[in-house]
Amino acid sequence: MAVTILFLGPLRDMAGEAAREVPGPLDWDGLLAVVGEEVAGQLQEARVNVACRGKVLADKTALDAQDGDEIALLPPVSGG
Amino acid sequence: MAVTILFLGPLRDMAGEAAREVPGPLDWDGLLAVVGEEVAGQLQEARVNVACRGKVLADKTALDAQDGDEIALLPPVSGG
Amino acid sequence: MRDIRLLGHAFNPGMLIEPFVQSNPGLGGVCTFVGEVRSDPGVEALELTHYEPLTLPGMHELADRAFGRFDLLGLLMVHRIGQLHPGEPIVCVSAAAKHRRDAIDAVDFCMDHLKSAAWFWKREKHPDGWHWIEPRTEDHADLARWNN
Amino acid sequence: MRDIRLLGHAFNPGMLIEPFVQSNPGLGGVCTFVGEVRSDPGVEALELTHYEPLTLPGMHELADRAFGRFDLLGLLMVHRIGQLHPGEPIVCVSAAAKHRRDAIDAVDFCMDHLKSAAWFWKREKHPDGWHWIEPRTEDHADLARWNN
Repeated sequence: MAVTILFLGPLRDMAGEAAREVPGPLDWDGLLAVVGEEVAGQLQEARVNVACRGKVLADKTALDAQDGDEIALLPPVSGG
Repeated sequence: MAVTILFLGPLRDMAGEAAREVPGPLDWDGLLAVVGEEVAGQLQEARVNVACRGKVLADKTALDAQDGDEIALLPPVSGG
Repeated sequence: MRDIRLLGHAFNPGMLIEPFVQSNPGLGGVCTFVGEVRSDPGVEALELTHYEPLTLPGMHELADRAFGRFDLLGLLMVHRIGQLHPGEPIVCVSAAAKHRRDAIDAVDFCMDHLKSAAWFWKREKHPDGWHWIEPRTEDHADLARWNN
Repeated sequence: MRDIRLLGHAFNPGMLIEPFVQSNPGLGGVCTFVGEVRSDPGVEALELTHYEPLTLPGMHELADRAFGRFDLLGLLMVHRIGQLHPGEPIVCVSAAAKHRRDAIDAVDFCMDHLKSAAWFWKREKHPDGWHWIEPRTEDHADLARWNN
């Protein structure tokens, strides 16, 4: 068991992969440390959201992911 | 040859007929005199328009219809 | 592509919209409004009369204004006349544009004007006979939105 | 009648809209918007990715808000995912209501929210490779219209 981090949209290109598994638990500082400098820079922007267990976090810095959880990194959308 | 007066929409029921032919020329006072009291009352309301020769008159009291012309009396619309 | 028609017989909006969309290559969006005769209790039929020398030219003028005001590729505007039954389409307006805002706003604009400023008169057949329909106050308020 | 779908394959909007209209008896009007992949020079394909645990629930929440805000009989909201080619429909929103204003406004509302607040990411294939599409400033301005 581990925490799965999904890189959505343009963050996938930046990370060089669609997903990564890291050992849990994982908090905000832990997340910034494992995603690489460029993605970590994006994560610190207000327009980039983080979802955990299928819910967008109102305060992403309160991230508290356990083994088995899926974290999704959500850049600004361009749908429709 | 004569002037044809068309009664559109609810004015047709009020006039009791769809059209009437009257001798030309016909001006505003002449029109009010031939259409009957009830229709004449309606014509004096701003929301009722008059067309002559296929054009809505900007000033209906300036009506100047000649023999062969068609006058249309246009009550408020309810289309769409 | 402009397609403006008065129809004296029932029509299927899909049969008009599909060729309309095909005839506007390069579009980004199409907005369509179809108005139908509502199945209101007691309403057996609806009759739409018009004044032919004004109606179709008026719809063309409205189309000119829509093309002047919005960035459109195409405009379809079809209006029934004659006697209709509940569930039948009365009016169909479809606008094709590069961007959705122009398509949606053009349909909104044309519908508001067709409702209040086009030369149609409606009457409904109830069990006790025919009744003329008066213009609704909301329709005039809707129209006033475009006066700027 | 509510019909919310994500589709991974090409679709014909008419094939969805006709049964949708039939399934909302008593309607007075139906407004429909269909967005297509524009044939912009150099664009060979478009790819839409999404985050499945958020996308469909998000579209259902948007439908809830539309039903809460407008007097609707039915709402159809269909969005493509995957790879699309110019001319293919991306999105189709159709609203059935008693009165036209609710139908038109509901489509406008849903489109503005799907454009800016739904979990889709777009990239375009140009001759030199794939390019991500940034959100447009107009889309955010369009969305802000509903914050009252």
